Amino acid sequence: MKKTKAVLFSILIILFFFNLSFPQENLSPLPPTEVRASDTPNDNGHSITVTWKLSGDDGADKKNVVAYEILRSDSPTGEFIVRGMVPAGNNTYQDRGAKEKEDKNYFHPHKDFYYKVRAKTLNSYSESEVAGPAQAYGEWFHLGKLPVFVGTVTFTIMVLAFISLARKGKEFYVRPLAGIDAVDDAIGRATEMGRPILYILGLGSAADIATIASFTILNRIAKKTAEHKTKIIVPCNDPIVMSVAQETVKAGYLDAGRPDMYKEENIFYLTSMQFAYVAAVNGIMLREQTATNFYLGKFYAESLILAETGSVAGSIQISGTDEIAQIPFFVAATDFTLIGEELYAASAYLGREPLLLGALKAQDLAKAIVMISLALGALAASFHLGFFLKLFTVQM
Amino acid sequence: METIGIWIAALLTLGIFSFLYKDNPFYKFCESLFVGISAGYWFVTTFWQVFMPKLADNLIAGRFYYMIGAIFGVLMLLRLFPKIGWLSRWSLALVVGTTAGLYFTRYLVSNGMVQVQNTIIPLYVKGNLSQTIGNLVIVIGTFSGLIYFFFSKEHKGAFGGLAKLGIWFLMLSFGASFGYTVMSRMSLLIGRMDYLLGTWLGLIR
Amino acid sequence: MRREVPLAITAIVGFALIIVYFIPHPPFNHSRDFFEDLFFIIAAFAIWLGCLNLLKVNADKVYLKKKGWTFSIVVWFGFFLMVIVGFWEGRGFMNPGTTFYYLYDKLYYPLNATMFSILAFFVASASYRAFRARNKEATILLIAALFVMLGRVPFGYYLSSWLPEGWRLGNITDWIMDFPQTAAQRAIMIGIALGIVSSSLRVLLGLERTFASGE
Amino acid sequence: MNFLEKLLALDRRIIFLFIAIAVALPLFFTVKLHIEVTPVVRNLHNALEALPPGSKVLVSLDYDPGSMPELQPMAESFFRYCFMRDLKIIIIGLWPNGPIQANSALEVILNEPDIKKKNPKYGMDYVNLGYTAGNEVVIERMGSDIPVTFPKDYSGNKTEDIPLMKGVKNFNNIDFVYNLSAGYPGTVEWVLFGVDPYKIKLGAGNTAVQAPQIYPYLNSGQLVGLLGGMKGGAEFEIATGHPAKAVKFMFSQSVSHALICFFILIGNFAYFATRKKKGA
Repeated sequence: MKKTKAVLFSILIILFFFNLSFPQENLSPLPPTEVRASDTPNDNGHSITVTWKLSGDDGADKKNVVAYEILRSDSPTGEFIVRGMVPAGNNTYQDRGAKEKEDKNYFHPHKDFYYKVRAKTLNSYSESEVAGPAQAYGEWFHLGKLPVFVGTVTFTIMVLAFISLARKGKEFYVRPLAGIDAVDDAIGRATEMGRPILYILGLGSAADIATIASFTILNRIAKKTAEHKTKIIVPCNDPIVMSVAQETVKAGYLDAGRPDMYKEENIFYLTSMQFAYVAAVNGIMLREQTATNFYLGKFYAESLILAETGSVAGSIQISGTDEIAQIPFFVAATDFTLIGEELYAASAYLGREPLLLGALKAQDLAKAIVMISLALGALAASFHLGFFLKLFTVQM
Repeated sequence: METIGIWIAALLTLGIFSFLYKDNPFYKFCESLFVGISAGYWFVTTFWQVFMPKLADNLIAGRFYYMIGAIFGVLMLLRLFPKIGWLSRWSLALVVGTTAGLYFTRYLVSNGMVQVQNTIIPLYVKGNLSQTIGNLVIVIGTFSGLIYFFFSKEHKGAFGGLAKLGIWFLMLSFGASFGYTVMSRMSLLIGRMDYLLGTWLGLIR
Repeated sequence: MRREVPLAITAIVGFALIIVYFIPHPPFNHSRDFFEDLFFIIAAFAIWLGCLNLLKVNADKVYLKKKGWTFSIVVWFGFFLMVIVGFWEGRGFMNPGTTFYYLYDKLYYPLNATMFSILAFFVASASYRAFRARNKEATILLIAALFVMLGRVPFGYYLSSWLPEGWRLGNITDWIMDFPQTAAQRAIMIGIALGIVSSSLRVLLGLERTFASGE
Repeated sequence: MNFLEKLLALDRRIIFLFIAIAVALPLFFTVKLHIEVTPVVRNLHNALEALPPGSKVLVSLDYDPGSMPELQPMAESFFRYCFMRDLKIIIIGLWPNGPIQANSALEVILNEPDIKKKNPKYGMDYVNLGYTAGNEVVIERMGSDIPVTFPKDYSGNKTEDIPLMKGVKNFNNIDFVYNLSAGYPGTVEWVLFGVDPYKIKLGAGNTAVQAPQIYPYLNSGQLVGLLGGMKGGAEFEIATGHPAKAVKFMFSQSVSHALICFFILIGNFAYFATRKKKGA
């Protein structure tokens, strides 16, 4: 009797446990709540953002929600189709589509859509209430890019303000720059020795900012060589760069009042091939025994070959580039190097044209603002003040 | 076919290397071949990967405003005719404008604001000395580096000291860059040597 | 006309691109892609211009029997080999198994890779003959370079394994890379950003106009 | 001319010869070198270890054969690792040549005995979606819709029909992104247009020339880890317990670095010694 009781009891217990656990496997999880659907901000009008509160069963020890499915329909009672799925623990989804009308995944702007979110376990699911209607529409201004906009406008105003100050005759001070100060000496040296000057514009195209800066520098240097009656050789590796360089040098000679001394054959096109170009330039350096070499513009792997040949040949070398990987070779093997931003500034320095100096001043003011922000920002971050960081956070 | 190819590749490699000893006809041959082949390669690649998908396909799809690209492209080719070559300046102007316009925002954001944003870090990290020192170094380094690039004030006194510190930071970074570049070049040479000694001659496994 | 039109084109296109950056609304959201496409198309024509120039220069050499004219024939041969095969293959010209890919793999790639690997030799000779500790800055640069070059290969470990963990060459290199190097890179990046932004503006405003000169 | 002056005037061909020997000779020896795994590589490895089997990893190969010696071993070791760990690989390229590089790396890896045993299937375990033009815009477009950005795979199958791509809509369904980069577009673009807006987890391998410029993104946490140059590749091979090509080449790399350092020292020594003499 006792035995039967025990057996019955254990069966009961087993049943009880089954009761507890087994049907619960099949039970649907708690549905996600507070589902909201609204236009995705700052976009082109082809997406809606859906957010929800996680299901009560989303979490490690609970009835394991594994994922959420996001469903969409044209009407609250219509057929809902699955638009996407995110793993458990996520509570947002951007329902996006193509912007081309022909695309089958085209997303209609300005059309009412209804959403619901499905919490899924391995073998069951439950659905939220229907949210909506929501419409997608495109914005005319990207709010996330506001910091960039403020930066752009402020900087443009600063440049224009400094330029107008310069036009009114305000004198600007700029500190001496070793590489620039050396230019005059280098030209003087070439004149004394009666040897030519070599000017390399780099491998950039005529549209690269570094090449454009280099053109302006070439113009100033050409003017000085005209005054000193020194020969300047400009071998180019791009036909367009060459023709611009010819005009630039010609203008420099004109400025110096010596248009008669300009020789077009000294500014010539060699080849577009990187290493063939370098080999030819090396040949010129050794043959012509150039007293001074300028390497200003975009440079790549050839930088060190040029600098080595010039160094061994004993030329004075002044270099400058914004290619960070090449600056080290120039610093180690040439006499003066214009580092990154200094190259862009050099054109303003050499010409001392008030307009360019004005732009340089604006750049400095911007730099001062950046430095102050850095200092304040680091302090703010040290005291866990997050607002400062937000000023610089750009959303793409 | 594969074996012939490997032999050709190996001989061309040796041909280029022969320049290290002295300029010679073998090298000149390889170099000329390289010049021709790379020009041909780029001609074909730009045709199939730029001209067709970006120009022809768009025109076929009825987006006729892409004709602007064709027109300015042809203007570029006019450089071959000296009399009307100046028209190619218009294409150059378009390219310069596009570059300037795109670079303006791209650099302002990715090189400017993002870097500033990343440098706004706490100067003191509780209980983590090395991170604290590291953060200090980053903030001071960035700050003094910018001081070095400041053109409006002479590098004198405390300001000059900071600029000096800045240039030291810059040089340290250039040194690191130098080391890494050397590493890359050596890797390339190792790759070629492995090809010659392994793939071609089979001396190493 | 020859000078004003290019400057106007530059200014209009450049400023338009800056403005549309802030507008997500169609059709402006497409316009940046469009201008980028234009840029690539014109760049492609520029590359063709370069090729045509190359052919012309070499044809002249052959025609005038200039020194080394036989090599000019090699240039022509290489060019047309690639072009004919490339056009014959069609759009999938670069898929493995095509003749173009074979030429690429067996001619273009080895020549290109060898040209670059020659730099390893030049780095060596330059480090012997030209990289001098000519001033304090260059000295710091070279010392940092030595640290990185040794610290980044196993030799650095053997050279400094007698030092306590955390102070070895590798650790010092890690530290240099993580902190001072990162800081300096940021300063340079921010500097270049301001420089480019300001130069772009100068170009768009027509202050830096050398590129628009010429015949 | 004394000894030092002679030393300075050394024919560069002798220097070239030294370099050739320093690189070639070590290739003949198999030396077991101590390769320390640096924190930036270990972080990447740890992040990968944390992925459960079946996770989907997007691999973007953004380089061409020019950087093969440095980046190809990284591609191979990464594929090997993914197959061994049963991670699903989705390959794309922002450079036209990237998917081709991927195919040649896969060819090597799929023929390894360990991997052969696993027998990964195309479409189930890995897929190559090919190249799409558009640089960083491609990353932006993938953020909204991967199948629309890459409608077909490398061999022309519809992306939607590939089993592995079922349920892969955008970055929400990708667990990790690994990028091998030799320039623009590359790691910087993945950080700015992938990590920042879409919060993807990103690890990268870079050529050594580029690596220093990537460090600022590591420090800020936008990048999980970085393999820099061939040494980074070797470290990853060690970390994953499967030394291969990059490890093999490390001996050559070490000897050549040591030689360059020696040249810099001796060159400067001779230079300053002769200059002092002349000055005196």
